[in-house]
Amino acid sequence: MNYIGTIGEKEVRVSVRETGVARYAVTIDGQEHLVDAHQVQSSVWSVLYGETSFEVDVQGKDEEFEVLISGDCYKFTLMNEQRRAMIRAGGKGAAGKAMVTSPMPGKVVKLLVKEGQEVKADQGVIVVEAMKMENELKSAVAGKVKEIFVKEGEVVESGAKLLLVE
Amino acid sequence: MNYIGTIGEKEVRVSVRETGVARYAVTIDGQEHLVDAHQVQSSVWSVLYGETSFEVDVQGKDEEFEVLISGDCYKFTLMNEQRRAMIRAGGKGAAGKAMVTSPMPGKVVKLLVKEGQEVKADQGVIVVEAMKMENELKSAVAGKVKEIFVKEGEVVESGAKLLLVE
Amino acid sequence: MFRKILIANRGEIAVRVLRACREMGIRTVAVYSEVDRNALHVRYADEAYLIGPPSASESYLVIDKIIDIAKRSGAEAIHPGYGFLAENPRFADRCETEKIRLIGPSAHAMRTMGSKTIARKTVQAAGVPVVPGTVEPIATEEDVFRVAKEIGFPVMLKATAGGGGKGMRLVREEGELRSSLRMAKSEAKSAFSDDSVYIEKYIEKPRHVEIQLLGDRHGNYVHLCERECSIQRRHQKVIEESPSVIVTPEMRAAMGKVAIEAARSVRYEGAGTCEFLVDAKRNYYFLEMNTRLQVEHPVTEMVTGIDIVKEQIRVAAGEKLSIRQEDVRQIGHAIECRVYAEDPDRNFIPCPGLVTSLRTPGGPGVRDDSGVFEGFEIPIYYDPIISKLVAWGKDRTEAIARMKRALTEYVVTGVKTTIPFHIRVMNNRHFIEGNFDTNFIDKVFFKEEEERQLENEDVALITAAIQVFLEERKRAMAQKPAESAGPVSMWKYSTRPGIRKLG
Amino acid sequence: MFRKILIANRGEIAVRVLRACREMGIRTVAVYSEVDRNALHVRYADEAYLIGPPSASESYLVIDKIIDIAKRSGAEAIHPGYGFLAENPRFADRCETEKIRLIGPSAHAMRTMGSKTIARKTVQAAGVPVVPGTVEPIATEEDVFRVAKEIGFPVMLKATAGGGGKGMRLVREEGELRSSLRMAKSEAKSAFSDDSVYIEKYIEKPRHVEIQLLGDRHGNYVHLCERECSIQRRHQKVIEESPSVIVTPEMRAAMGKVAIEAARSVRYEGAGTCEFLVDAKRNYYFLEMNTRLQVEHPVTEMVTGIDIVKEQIRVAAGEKLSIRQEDVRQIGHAIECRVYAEDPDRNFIPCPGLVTSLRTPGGPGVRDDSGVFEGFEIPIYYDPIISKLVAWGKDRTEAIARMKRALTEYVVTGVKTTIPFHIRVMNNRHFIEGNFDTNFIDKVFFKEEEERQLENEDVALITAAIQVFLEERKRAMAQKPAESAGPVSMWKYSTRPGIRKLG
Repeated sequence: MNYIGTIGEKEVRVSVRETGVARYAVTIDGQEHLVDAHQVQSSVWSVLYGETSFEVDVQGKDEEFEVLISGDCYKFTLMNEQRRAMIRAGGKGAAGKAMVTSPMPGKVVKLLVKEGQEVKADQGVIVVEAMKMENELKSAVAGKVKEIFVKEGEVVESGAKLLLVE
Repeated sequence: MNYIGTIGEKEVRVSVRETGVARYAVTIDGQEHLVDAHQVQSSVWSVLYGETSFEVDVQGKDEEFEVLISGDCYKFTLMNEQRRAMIRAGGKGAAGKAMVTSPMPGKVVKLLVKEGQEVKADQGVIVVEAMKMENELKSAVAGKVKEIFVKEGEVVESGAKLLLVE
Repeated sequence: MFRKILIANRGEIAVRVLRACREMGIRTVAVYSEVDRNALHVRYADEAYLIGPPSASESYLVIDKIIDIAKRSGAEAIHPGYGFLAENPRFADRCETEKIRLIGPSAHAMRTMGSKTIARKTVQAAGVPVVPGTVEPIATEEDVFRVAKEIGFPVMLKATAGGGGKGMRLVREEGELRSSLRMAKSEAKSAFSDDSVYIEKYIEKPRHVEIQLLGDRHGNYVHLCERECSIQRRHQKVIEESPSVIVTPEMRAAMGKVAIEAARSVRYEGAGTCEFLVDAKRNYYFLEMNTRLQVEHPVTEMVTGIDIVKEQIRVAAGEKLSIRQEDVRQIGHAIECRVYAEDPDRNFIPCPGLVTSLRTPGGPGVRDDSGVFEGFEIPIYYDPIISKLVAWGKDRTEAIARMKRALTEYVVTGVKTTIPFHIRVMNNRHFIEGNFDTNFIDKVFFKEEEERQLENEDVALITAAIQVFLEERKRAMAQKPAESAGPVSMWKYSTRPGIRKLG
Repeated sequence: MFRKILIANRGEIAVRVLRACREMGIRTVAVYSEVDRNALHVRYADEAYLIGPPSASESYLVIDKIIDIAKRSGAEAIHPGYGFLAENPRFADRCETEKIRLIGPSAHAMRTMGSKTIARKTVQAAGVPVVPGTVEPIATEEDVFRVAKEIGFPVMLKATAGGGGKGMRLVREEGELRSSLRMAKSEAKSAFSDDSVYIEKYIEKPRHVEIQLLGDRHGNYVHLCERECSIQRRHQKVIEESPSVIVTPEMRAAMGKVAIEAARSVRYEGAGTCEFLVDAKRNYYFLEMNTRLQVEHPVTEMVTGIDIVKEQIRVAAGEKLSIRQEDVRQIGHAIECRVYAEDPDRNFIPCPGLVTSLRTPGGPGVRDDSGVFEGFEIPIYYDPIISKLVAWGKDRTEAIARMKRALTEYVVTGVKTTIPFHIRVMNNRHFIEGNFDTNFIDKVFFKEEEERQLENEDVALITAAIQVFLEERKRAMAQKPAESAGPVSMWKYSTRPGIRKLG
């Protein structure tokens, strides 16, 4: 299988081949790495790279990964090559920049703006409370509040759309 | 559902009725007990009996149960009433008394008897090693060794038939 | 001694108190909200009572309900833990009226020390240096602006009834004042049902050092030496240790004496803590007194061998303190890391959710005070604390090495946690050298982290790629037979080596 | 100091040594058999090398393989843990030849003390009282019968190379002698590749008290006080504590001195233990010296604050002991319970298998040294130890209460464990009073247990019935739609209230 990894600005080509029980040859930009990898607990892997031992916690949602090794967090995306080709062709993935979403489950305490109101980039637009801490969320872009999807007092999930600025 | 519980020599009639989410009315010999029971981890239950809180570990295989509460082990069988009626009618369950089985996974180190040999009750008949400890297993009954199912050096599972004395 | 105690709390601190009671042979009563039915405190208690919906204001904070359960269960005393009702003098009054012993100081002591402004006044009168600022809550927005300009920026806005970093805002310049005031008041209102705030001069590069105290009804007091809690984020402690690297024996004795005087002034009973700010010249300023068990009490227990919760219970039952000042020895060094369900890489945003797997560290010198288990869903309604990990060593170097070792053993999946953050702090040169103040995390640490090179990018990428590869194959295996359910497609799969084994 | 150490062991003790190395900043090399690929020691190490099939005689016991990995990995030293190669003088010789430092005493010390008969001779010559018996291995069956009758029954048969209760048999009368001899020899053969045995007089009602020692290359010795290990089953220790209730300060000093003399006689280096039997009149008899780290070393670490494994590593690297005798303080009381995958209700039969869920105890004064995790399959090939749970308290009463509390928190499902057994011991009146000897478990405890009334039969039955009820319904739900897949039967189910929710 072939994948495209995106780490910051950098893109790498990754392919995986199974070479035995729990053994894999993983090629990154042409360089082959042989590993012995066992999924030992939920998302935790024991990886022997040569004889060097790593515990690796792979947290991934869709194609976005956050991988923990010894307290260091590696963030990147990893996408099946065909899938990416399809998405590119379809033109998806452009929107969302101006969408304010809730980074955690919580309760909407206060809306700081109204629909139609002009906002600056980095201006606070909504306050969400989780675990007794209030978090003021900001608009990433300057523009006009196009739509507000929630009401004050509403309980929202992590990732819920809160409001759209255009 | 109705069950027959057997605790030592004693038999009790048990029935279970669901009365709400995670709430049950369990009747034992006519006396009704109302409990709030949640399976919290594998075989571990959190039970509120009235307001008294118990952690209960229910280990059961087939109809045989070993239940742990605060370090005390309660052993009993619990069988669906209909199923027991069927088994009784079929006349199963008589054999096995003279069968020597391995109480743990291990390796057969030594056979102390041959087929056809007379043995006394409580006579050691086979030595099974597990985790570097040798365990001499005894025949529960006096009689003749009818059949030996294993060879020395053989690795056996827990519950494996080792030999039959009749 | 009490035969039965109600624990009016949840999470790790409820478990902590339950453990002490169980070791003392005292029966325990837990209370729980609807989302906490399976929580550890319910399972570790002898009895457990439902007290309402998830929201704390409808359950753990409702005095009537707690008192009602205490009476129904026949509990003779209530341990409030920290947070919730722990420093609520109305609750203390009510317990007295109902003849139920509250394990904590008197309502009078709570009121005096609980209002930061009155506490400042009291202590200042006794000659203890305090940080410049107002001694009264400030009434109007105009006053806030006026006083802030008088003292000069930066200033701190603090909730009069505050604690735990809630209702607290640092304001560096006038332009930030209005919005910070609104946030501080709003937080204070929702956390303490009291939105009054006061202002203090903000001391640059301060270190936070506090003295743990115990007092009994018979007028005996001991201090259990200091803890340093300068490693904070959002003004909330995240790493604490004892001893403090900046405290000399003389300073320890002096601060201990002052702290005991402060306690004595309100006839303090039970466990309490006097917090001080220490500036670069080792001047210390009384900050406030916490009239409750502190989150970070375990570090003191590790170096002194004294079980603070058991002492609390004993003195609440009228017994004398079992220790004299000369018996208190600070042996070795202890560090505590608070493990929260938060994302340290996204400004510590809370990450409640299901704990899908858990491996707690063990071995020598390690203590874990946890309130979760594998399969527990960390609720959105309360503090996101998972556990407090404490490491003891014969000196600070060993304690840090041990903490790092324990943190790397700690596995919590399903929710993001502050474990990686703590590992990085333990590796930080300034932290190891003891060279930090309360701004360290926000001002120094994260900047240094940004510049640090990560070493194992390849391994991270390789492992994620293998996981994706296996997941895709699993999906393919699950779909293919259904989509084109003929024997041909099955056969096609089975001939590819290694495929069947792992499907 | 070493830069890299190979740990020639597995399970909890490998993890224990790995933790010490990690805290000292020393790189670690693990070795593992085919069944141990996912074991904790492989995951905690910096490097890991496969050394063969599951059977220890083809992996962990193969000197050539261990030496080969040490060379390939560049390890400068090997820690053998306990068991396996820990007291094998041929391994010590080989390490010396290969210029790899073995973390342990010299081959000479191992040989002298490792042969129980030579050790007895050596110590007896120095005037230390030993138990009556042979000082040579016994060659023929006739000799065994003759000597046994001379000393008089009961006698103990013991493997010359023995340890850990293996190759050991108590013989009460002549009729049992032949079969016991066969078993002892056979066990000794398979455990130590040496079937020679010797005979000792069996002392009635003895207590087992041992002295922990440390020695360095420079002739310095300290003892770290005593441990009592009288709670045994099948002559194997299961509960250990420090201090011992029968040891007075004078006795402690005297036994410590004798133990150091024994160590000095072989120029002992590293950590070792002199075991004594103590009779009802507090006479003590040298039993043997264990030339390795003991399973039960954590109880000593808890009361002294000394990390014994780190001291081992330091003295192996040529450093002087970091402690003098006058620095050693025994503070409070510690108890260790060995948690095995065994069924205590069926004569402690091993119960290997998959650990389906795990919750380790925490909180104050609790240490858990574990080698397993949730999802680990405990192999049939090795010792069935799951973990060592240690509780510290300010006195024995608190340590027992704390241990009981911790044990009731400990959840291990999927395999039977000795946790329930330990809880019952902690509740036993004789144990609490300190009134026991090495026969306590077999002779007293189980009899008393048989007579004890259990209190919660109803709750046990109720919970099992609910589990059966839910399982049956689940099965019914899974089968019914398939068997009679019409909409009618589906509809019939869906109208029964509450059914769908839980399917």
